[in-house]
Order: sequence, then C-alpha cells, then structure tokens
Amino acid sequence: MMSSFSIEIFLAVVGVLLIALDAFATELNRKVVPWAAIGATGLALILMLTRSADIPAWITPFYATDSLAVFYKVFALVTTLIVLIIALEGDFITAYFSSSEGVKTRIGEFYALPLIVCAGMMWMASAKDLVALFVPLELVTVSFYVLVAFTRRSAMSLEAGVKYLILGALSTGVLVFGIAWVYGATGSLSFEGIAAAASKPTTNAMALMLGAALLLAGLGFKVGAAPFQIWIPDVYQGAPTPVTAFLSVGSKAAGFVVLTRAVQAFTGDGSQIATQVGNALLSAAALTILLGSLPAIFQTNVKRLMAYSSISHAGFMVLALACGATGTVAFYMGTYLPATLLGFLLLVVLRTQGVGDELKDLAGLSKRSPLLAFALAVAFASMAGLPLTAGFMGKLLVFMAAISKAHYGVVALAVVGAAAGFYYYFRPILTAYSPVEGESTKLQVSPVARVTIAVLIVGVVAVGVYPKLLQSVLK
Amino acid sequence: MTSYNAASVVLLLPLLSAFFILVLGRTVGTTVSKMISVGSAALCFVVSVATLGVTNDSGVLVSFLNVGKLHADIGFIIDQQSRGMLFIVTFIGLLVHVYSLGYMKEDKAQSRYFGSLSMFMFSMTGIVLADNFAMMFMFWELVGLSSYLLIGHWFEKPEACEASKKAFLTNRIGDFGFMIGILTLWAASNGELGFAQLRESLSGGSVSGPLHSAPAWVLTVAAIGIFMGAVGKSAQAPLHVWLPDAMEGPTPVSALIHAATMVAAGVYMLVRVSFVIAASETAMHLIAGVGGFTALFAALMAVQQNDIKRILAYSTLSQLGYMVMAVGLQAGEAGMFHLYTHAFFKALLFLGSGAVIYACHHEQDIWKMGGLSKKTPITFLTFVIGTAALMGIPGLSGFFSKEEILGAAYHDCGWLFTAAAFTALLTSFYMSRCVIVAFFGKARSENADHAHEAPLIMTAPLMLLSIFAIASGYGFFSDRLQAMVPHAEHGEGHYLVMGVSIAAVVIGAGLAFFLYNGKDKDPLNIKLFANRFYIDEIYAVIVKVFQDRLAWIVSGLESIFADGLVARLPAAIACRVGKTARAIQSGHLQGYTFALGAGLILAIYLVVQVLPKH
Amino acid sequence: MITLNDYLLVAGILFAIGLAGVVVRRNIIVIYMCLEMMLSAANLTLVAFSRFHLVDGAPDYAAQSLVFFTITVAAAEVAVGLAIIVALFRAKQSVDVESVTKLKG
Amino acid sequence: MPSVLFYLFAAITLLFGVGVVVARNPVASALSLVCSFTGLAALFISLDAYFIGTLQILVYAGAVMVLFLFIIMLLDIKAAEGRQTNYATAVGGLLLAVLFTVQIAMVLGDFKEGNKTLADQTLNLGAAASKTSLNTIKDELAEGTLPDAKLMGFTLFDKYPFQLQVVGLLLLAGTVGVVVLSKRDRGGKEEVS
Repeated sequence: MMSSFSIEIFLAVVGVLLIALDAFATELNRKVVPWAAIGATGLALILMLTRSADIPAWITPFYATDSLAVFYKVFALVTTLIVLIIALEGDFITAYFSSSEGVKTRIGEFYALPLIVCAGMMWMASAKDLVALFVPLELVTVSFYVLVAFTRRSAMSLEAGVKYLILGALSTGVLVFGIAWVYGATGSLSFEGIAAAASKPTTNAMALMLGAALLLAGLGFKVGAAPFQIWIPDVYQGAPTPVTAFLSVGSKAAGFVVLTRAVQAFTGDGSQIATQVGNALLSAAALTILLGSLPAIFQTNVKRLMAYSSISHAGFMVLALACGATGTVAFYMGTYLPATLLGFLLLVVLRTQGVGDELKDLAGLSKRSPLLAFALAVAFASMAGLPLTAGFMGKLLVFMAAISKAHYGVVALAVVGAAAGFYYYFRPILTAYSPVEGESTKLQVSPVARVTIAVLIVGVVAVGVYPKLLQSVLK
Repeated sequence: MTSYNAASVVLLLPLLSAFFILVLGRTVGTTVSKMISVGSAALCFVVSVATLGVTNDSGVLVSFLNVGKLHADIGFIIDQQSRGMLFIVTFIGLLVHVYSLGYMKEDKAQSRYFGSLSMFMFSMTGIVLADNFAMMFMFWELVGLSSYLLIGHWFEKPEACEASKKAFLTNRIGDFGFMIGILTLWAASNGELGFAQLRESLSGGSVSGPLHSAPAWVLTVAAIGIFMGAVGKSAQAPLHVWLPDAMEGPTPVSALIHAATMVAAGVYMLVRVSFVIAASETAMHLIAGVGGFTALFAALMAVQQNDIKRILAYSTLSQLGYMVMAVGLQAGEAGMFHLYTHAFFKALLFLGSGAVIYACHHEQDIWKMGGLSKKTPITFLTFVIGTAALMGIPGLSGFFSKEEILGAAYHDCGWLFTAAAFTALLTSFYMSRCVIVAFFGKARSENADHAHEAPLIMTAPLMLLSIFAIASGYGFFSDRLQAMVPHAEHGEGHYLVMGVSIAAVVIGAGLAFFLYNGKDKDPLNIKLFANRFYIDEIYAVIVKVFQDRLAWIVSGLESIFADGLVARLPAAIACRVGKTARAIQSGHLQGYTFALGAGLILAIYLVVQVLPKH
Repeated sequence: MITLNDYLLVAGILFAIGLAGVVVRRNIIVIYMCLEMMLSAANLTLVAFSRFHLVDGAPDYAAQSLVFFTITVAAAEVAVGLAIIVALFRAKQSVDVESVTKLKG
Repeated sequence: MPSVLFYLFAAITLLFGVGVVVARNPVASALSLVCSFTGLAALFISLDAYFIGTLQILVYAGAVMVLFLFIIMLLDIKAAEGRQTNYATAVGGLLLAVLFTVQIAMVLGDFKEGNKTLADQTLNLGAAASKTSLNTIKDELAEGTLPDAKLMGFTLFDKYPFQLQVVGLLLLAGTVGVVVLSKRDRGGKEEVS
C-alpha cells in the first residue's frame, strides 16, 4: 500500500536509474531497459489501483487527490504502459533512425524518458496552483521535445522536432504571460484563490479576462484546441509513432486535466467572467471540431489522418468542458484511449513488416492478417462513433451535455464534424477489406502485440456495450 | 413461458447465432453455419407464434447505461403492436432464410451471408421490442449496419458496393436527425428516455410532467427529428434515393429488408411514439405531407421502370408513403394494418420476382420476358395474387388496409385524399403493366424462351405467402396474428371512399390492359418518369454548377456521395472549408507562428471585448 | 511617477516585439531568441505584479519563485532546443525555416 | 528609482529588443538580446527584485546568450537569410505586434489598480519582520534592509520544495536529451532518409 505520491516518485526514480543503467552498463542486453520500464510501469499501475488514501500532510497544500486527479493518474499509467509496449514493438525502427549505427543503436533513453514524463503527467493532475501546474507541464514538454526529435536521422522526425520546439516554446511564453496576468488580477496563484477572487466585485474583470484568455490559449495549445491546433498534424506525422501515441493520448489528457482545473476556477460560483470563458470554449469547440474533421477528408496518410482525428476528438472534449460536464470529459478520454492507442499500435506493427503509413498501403490487409484488419476496423469504427463501440458512448454523452445546455448551434456543427468522420474513418476500413490482385505475404504479429491488441479490442467493445464498466472506474 | 422470457429468447438467439458464425463460421464450415442461422430463425418464429395472445408485459433485461441523468436499459415492451410486428419479422425472416438456402446455393460466401442475416434478425427484433429511445436508437444503427453488409454482399460488383455505401450514408443523415430528436426529448423531459415515462411526462396527468410544460417548438423539433430517422430508414422523399439502388443486393435480401421489415421499422417506430408526434401540429402536417408526396411521387416513377425489381422497389416507396401519411393523419393503427398486410404481399411479390429472375437466368428487364404464364404457372399464379392484393382488388388483404388509409385521408385533408386516390390508380396501372408485359404475350428473349419453374424450396414460400396475401385482411386472421386492426368506424363518406378506390383499381388496370396487351415495346414513353423525374440528373446539374465555380475545391467526394443533393451539397461545402483549412497547414513554420499569434489575438479579442459579459 | 501600468506596458510591448520577431524572422536560432524575449516579458509582468501585491509588507515571493522556475526551465529549453537545431543543421546545412516544409497538408 | 532611469532602461530593453528582430546578422541579434536583457535586469532591480535581476544577468545575459553565440559561431551561420525582405511576413508580424500592444493598452486603460506608484506601495519591512519565523531574515528585516535572496530561498524551500525537485528532474531530462540529440555519429556524415 503506497500513496499515489510515492508511486510517482518511484516512477521518476526508476526512470533516472534506467538512464544511468543504460549509460554505464554497456554490456547490457538491449531488451533489459524496455522490459524494466514496462515492468516498473505495470507495477506502478498495480500499486496505484491498490493505493492507500493517505498522503503526507506537508504536501496537501499543493497536491490534489480528488477523483479527477486519481482518474488521470491511472489514465497516465495505462497510457504509458501501452506506449512502452508500442515502443518495444517498433524498437528496431526507432534504433535505425536514431544514429548511423543503425539497428544496433542503444536507445535506453527512449524507454526511460516516458517514465519521467508519466510522473510529470501524474503531478500535473494533482496541481492545485499555477506553479505546481507550470513546472511538471514543462517537464513533460521538454521531454517531449527530445522524444519527438529522437529519431533524428529521419528528416520527418527532425522537422517535427523543430516545429514542435518553436511552437511549443511560443505556447509556453503565452502560458506564462497568462499566468502572470491571472496572478496580477487576482493576487493569487492557487486555483482556489483565483476562483474566490473571480467572484469578488473588486477584482478587475478586464485584467482577469486577459489573463484567462492567455492562459486558456496556452493550455489550448497543449490539448490541440483551435485555433491553436495548427502544430498537431505535422508533429504527429513526423514524430516516431510511439511518441505520437504518447502525445495524442497522454499529453492531451494531462492538458485536459489542467484545463479542467483552470476552467473550474474561472467559472466557479458567481464568477465575473464565467459567461465569457464558457462562450469562448464553445466557439473553440465548434472551430476545433470543424478544423479537425473537414481537412481530414483529404488525408491519404493514415498517421496524419489520426492526427486530424485527435484534433476533432479534442473539440468534442472542449465542448463537454464548455458545458461544465467534467465527468463527460473524463469519460470521453476513457473511450478515446483504447481506440487511439490501438490505431497507433497497428501502425507500428505494420511498419515493422514493411507496410507504410499511406492509405493505399493498407489495401488487402484483411487477406494478409485478419486480426490486424479486424483491429483496424474496431479502432476506426470507435473513433467514428459507431454504436456498440466505446467511441459512440463518448460522443453520445457529449451531445447530451450540449443539448441539455441548449447549445443547438454548436451541436449542429458537431454533427457535421461527426458525419464527415464517418467518411474518413471508414476509408481505411474499406481499403483494408478491399480485394487486391496477386499474391501477398502473410503478416507476422508478435505475441506481445497480439495480447495488447486483443486487450484493446475488448476494451473498445466492452465499454461500448456496457459503459457502466468505465463509469465504475471513473468513480 | 412468460412473454418476458420469450422476448429474451427471440432477441438473443439470433445474436448467439451471428456471434457463433462470426467466430467459428470458418472452422465449422458453411453447412453448419446455415443450419444454425436457419435453426435460430425457425426457433424465433415458433417462440413469437407462442407469444401471440399472451398478456401484455414489460421488463428490463440489463441495465445498460447510467451516467448522470442518462438511464438506458435493454428493456422490452410486449403489447399487441410488438407481438404482431414480431410475428411479421420472424415469419418473413424465416421464409427468407429458407428461400436463401435455394437462392444462394452457389454463392461463395454463404457463411458471411447467413451470419449477416442473423445479425439483421437480432437488430430488427431489438427495434420491435425496445421500450426506450436509447435501445431503439442502438438497434436502429445496427439495422443500418447489417443492411449495409447485406446490400454489399456481392462487393465485387461495383454497383453493389456503391449501393451499400449510398444506403449507409443516406441513412446516417436521417439517423443524426433522429439522435437530435431523441436528445431534445431527453433534455426537455429532464432525463427520460423510456416510452412509458415520456408518455406520462407529456400527458401531464396527476403530476404535470416537464414535457407537458415544454414550449411547443421544442416538441416540434423533437418530433421532426424523430421523423427524420423514419425518413431515412423508410426511404421517404428526399432521402428515398437509396432504396431502389439497394436492389443490387441478393433478391431475398430485397424481399426481407427492403420490402417487409427494415423499411417498415420507420413506420413501426413512428406509431410506437405517436404520442410525441401528436403533440405537435406542425410535425403532423409535415409527416402527412411527406408521406403523401412520397406515395404519389414514387408511383409516378414506377410507371416507367423496366427492371422488375425496381418496379417493386418504387412500389414499396409508394406504399411506405401511404403508411407514413397515415401516421401523420393520426391514423397510426391504419398505418400498422397496412404495414402488416403489405409485408405479406410485398414479400410475396419480391420472392416471386426472384423466382422469375431465377427462371429467366438472371434477366430482370420485363421487356425481355413475356409468356411466362405458361412456363412458370406457380410463380405466375402467386405473383398475380400478390399484384391483386397490392392493387387493392376487393376481397384481398390490401383492399382493406388501403381503404382505411384512404378513409383517414378523406376525413382529414382533401388534397391528400386526391393524391392518395390517384396513387391507387397508378399502382393498379403499373402493377398490371408489369404482369401483362412479363407473363403474357410471347417470349421476347432467349432466356425467357427457356424459362423453367423454380424448385419447390423457392415456390413453397410463395404459395404460403399467397394464402396470407389473400386472407390476412380478414378479422379471423388478423386478430389472431395481433395485427393492429383499425376501428371499423365507417362514418360518413365510407361508400364514397370505397367507390373511389375500386374505381381507381378498375381504371388503372383497364388502362394498362388497353395500352400493353400484346405489345413488344413500351408504347408510353414518359422520359420524366422513366428517368425518375431526372432527380439524379437535377442533383447532378446543380452540383455541376456548384463544382464548376469551385472546381478546384470539390474533388474527393464524388466517388462516395455518388448522387443525392442531400448528401452532396453539404459535402461540397464541407470540402471547401476542409480545403481552406488544409491550405493553412502549408508546412511553413512562419505561417504557423502567424496563425498562432493571430489566434491568440482573436482569443483575447473575443474574451475581453466581444462576448457578452453577463 | 512611474506606475505599475508603465511596467506592464513595457512588458506587453516586449512581448509583442518578440511575437513579431517569431513571425518575421526565418533563422530558427533568432526565432528562438525572440521566444526567450517573450518569456522575459512574461517574467517582467510577474515581477511587477509581485512587487505591487505586497504580502505582509514584503513583495510576494511566491510569484518571484515562479519567475525563478521559468528562468530555469527556459535555460533547459534552450539547451534542448539548440541541440535540436544543431541536429537540423547537421542534416540540412541550414537553420532556415524554409528547410523544414516537408510535412504539410 | 527616478523616472528618468526607468525610461532609460525601458528604452534600452525595447530598442535592443527591436534590434534583435531587425538585425540581419544573427550575432548582432544575439548581442542585442544581451543588451536588452541587461536593461530588463535593471527594471527588475528597480522593482526591488534584486535576486531575479541578478539571475537575469547571470543566467540569461550570461549563460544562455553565450550558448546562443557559441552555437551561432560553431555552425558558422552567415547572414544568409533575407537578401530581400519578405514583405508579407514583415507586415503580418508588425500587424500582430501592433494589435497585441493595442489590446494590452486597452486592458491597462481599464486597470485602475495599475495606477499605483512604487511610492504608494512602500515596503513595510517591520510588518514583514514580525511575520517571519527565521531569525536571520527577521533580523535583517528589522534593520530595514530587504534580504531578497534569503526571502527567495526561504519561499522556494518553504512553499515549493517539491517543485524544486521536479525542476531538477527536468534539468536531468534536458541534459539526457541534449546528449541523445547531439551524439556525434561514428559514421561521420549524416545520412538522412
């Protein structure tokens, strides 16, 4: 029985130890570090699920342990675990593009850094004030700069690294500027203090609104909400696929936790700026869904398609947030995780067999590997929101939240986005099941990947058929 | 067996069968798959026959979702309406299973086919039994999915592929409306989805429910949204474009889905929730109008079709229009009654057309048939019975139900009655034409010359269905089968209505005989009807104009949104927006930083200056 | 006399100059310098506010701690960023933004 | 601080800031930035933030900018860019800067609390001393001097000890990243796929 706080420290320490191990124990088998990282994450997940509720008293002033925090901590651990498995699957590709030593390159850091990132994301989930938000957020961001550019012999990865670096640093600047103004207007750095000051008539509303707009813009960048979604397609496409999976699920979720906390602080009872913030989020949600869904129609690269899809999903989550339905945001996240990670895992498995990311490369997949084709169908059907998959339940709840607040205009736009989704999500499925001429080789799937794919498929379908499952986790 | 248990069996058996075939189909082989599928259909039929006449019941199988204010269960409602519909669905379903054993004998993917059939049975019984909107919607979507699989069964055929996509996409448009309608009701009723609870909330009985006090426009939005769902599934104008194309699927599928059951789901659902529709005058008018329009419109198009299955498809559209009109006129029972009689004779006609096609070696053009009455006497006889029932010849089942709807129209709305009566005339005309051209005269092609009667496994269902087509209108039959027989209130104008409908039959049939007897090619040449009012062409022209101006914009979607303005216009707009948004994604870092900066300024502007403060 | 608003205005203008530089310049290293300038502008805002939100008569050191953290983080970011830029230069012999335009659409 | 000095240092900060943007040569940009940061440090000090001001000089103007200069020299980047100015981006950048400044100015116009001067908000060190528990800080405050570095350190370790550890982890992650990203390959020339 460990407290969640000790689990995070455990993860960070294992991460540091693995870096040291990889650097100094040169005779080490290449498999040791990945498996140690996977083992540590798995152990941490088990510890987290059986954690004890008490945490040291000295840390409570800036460490939240409410249900939101706990949910995202578990979420971050699950994500990291699966991302590490994805990374292990694509190990030799990452190694090949990491240095001129090719597949013999040792890439222990590639497995150790995610542990540190995971610890950072878990700390973000517990942030109670803006300092505790900023520092772990930057830990995550800086680590991601490294991870995105990790396969530097690939021009794509390097380009994605540069773009993420510049745009990410820009968003950091905006975020700090926003924090400064929020602090200036309210005189407080803690979310509680901000919420209290926001409802006081003596607080200058203009200054607070400026700060809120800047702060939300900075956080909007992290979650990929329009108009700050522009970096996502390029960076997601260029980054090594395991990193893309980590960015699109882990980083996005962590962004949503802190965004949720910030929005809660700005829209608390009697807040002067609640309406503006709510309306700004609504407009952002509508724009995000459209800017995610519509350009996706033209994509021929599956990885890039999934990048656009993640923008559109972020739009749905922002919509739920704008309606004040934080539970729905968490639920949507929970439905988004298995489908997205399944999609990226498939891309990596295919890539190791020499199948590329382009749509046309998927042709005849059902002949070459029925399992992979079926998994692809499940993943994309869930992303599209087909009934009986997890994605449908998520979308349904968001629509219900929006309709119960009578935001019909945004709902209409969201429907357009969802309908467009049905077009572009089904293209990979149709391609995978379309017949091809000539002989094609069977694809091999490793046992680890097989088990992970099966678990994720079961997750998608189970939540879709029996959503209470995820709800019970949420409680 | 209680009716609750019976319902569970009927629902779950096809699911188990579908699941078994999906998982083990390849291992155990085609024969076992077929046996299981047909066996489950037979068992379902037996069980649903056993439920006829039992007491009303309802119950919850499994609590499904419980988030916030949203509670949704898999629950059953067992009353006269659902029992009758269950009988139709399982009966027609069983027939099609059996018929398919013969028709699909040489197909390579029979396992998949029968798996999809079981899946369809599962989804359809789910719709019939649903006691709340959440379950209804879920199975609604499943029906769409299994229909997609069945229409596209021969996916090597590009037309079949296109048709299945078209059906799927057109249905989605309706389904989104349906979802909005459901959610509006849910929001307005403060979190209710069950039919019983909603009815109570609306009635404002002992405790005035929140729906009762909801503003009228909310109920109108809800009713129209729900109707949108029916428009998609029951192929009402303007979303009718998918149904004729859906005839690309195997003929038994056309009979099962596109004649008797799936398309009727829209009508069934509307009747089930008629209390919502009754709450909105506007929605009622809209529904009746759309139904009447579709009935007339489709009948006109049927007049000049040459493909035997397409004639029947347009006739189905037209008859569905009747039913929807009845719902809009608050005569839901008449609509259900027509649904029930129509199910038998339309299934008979479709299976009959299948036998004809089979006999003529997959020839579908009626002008290349002829003289079949002697070569295939059983098929001929049963087809004529079906035709007579559809035309509404007195004494056959169609006569009773159609007359009820005409009566309802007569009492309510003059011009709808005129349209409906004219439709009846047209129906009589085009069906007579079909029979005369296909079965009489001399054989007009080699295939027709060598026609031979279909095997017994295919003709037996025809004979059985003929009995139903004749007799199902009579009380001793329909009462036992729990059909929703409308109250026989033959008020003022009853004889006028009857007279008009008989006159329509006689004039239509007479005209057809006069025009077509002994002809080798069509003496009428109404291009407008033959080309389906040029709807596809009109759609194409409008889209072309739109495209020419924005030629560089619309490029990607033609292949999928093959036609249908409803699907195309929003698609073109979406494409334009998408392309523009994509242009921002130029790959140039300077452009990105500028966009981020502009977004930042926009955000500040919106929050600080524009959005309302309180 | 100099008011808080004067400091805030200077910070705002510095932030704006940095933003303009990020958009205008094509040399990635210079863009990165402009980003540092924006971060410093944010720091100036924080410090100015911390001086005017007195806590028990002394400046609010909680806010200044945040400045301390941002400076540290910025240093780490610069190190990683320059490493990425060096890797880019090694691959492309250029640090111009126009050398990274392959990913698009 | 007298107004004149404020204007002087604000001018240094802003003008050299503009210099960073307009200078053709990256080395000139970097040196401009050093000057701008020096002016900024003076502004920090004028706000009684001696520690932050010193940090600004040491870390930014010192370490970080030296790193920048070092990389510029190492890569031997000539003023290759912009033989002709790209007017579109120039106008775009200028537009953003002007709009942003206008927005800030508008908010400041409404921000009445900002019209206080430093003289209105004099430090009350006596009050601070009575609230402090640590003796060295208490004594200095009582003497009337502001022990800026000590108070800073005290706050860091009292309120944010945990964040301090996280920053340490961040620096480690950054260091590892730099090593990974700039390892010289044995093969010599880079191949790029």
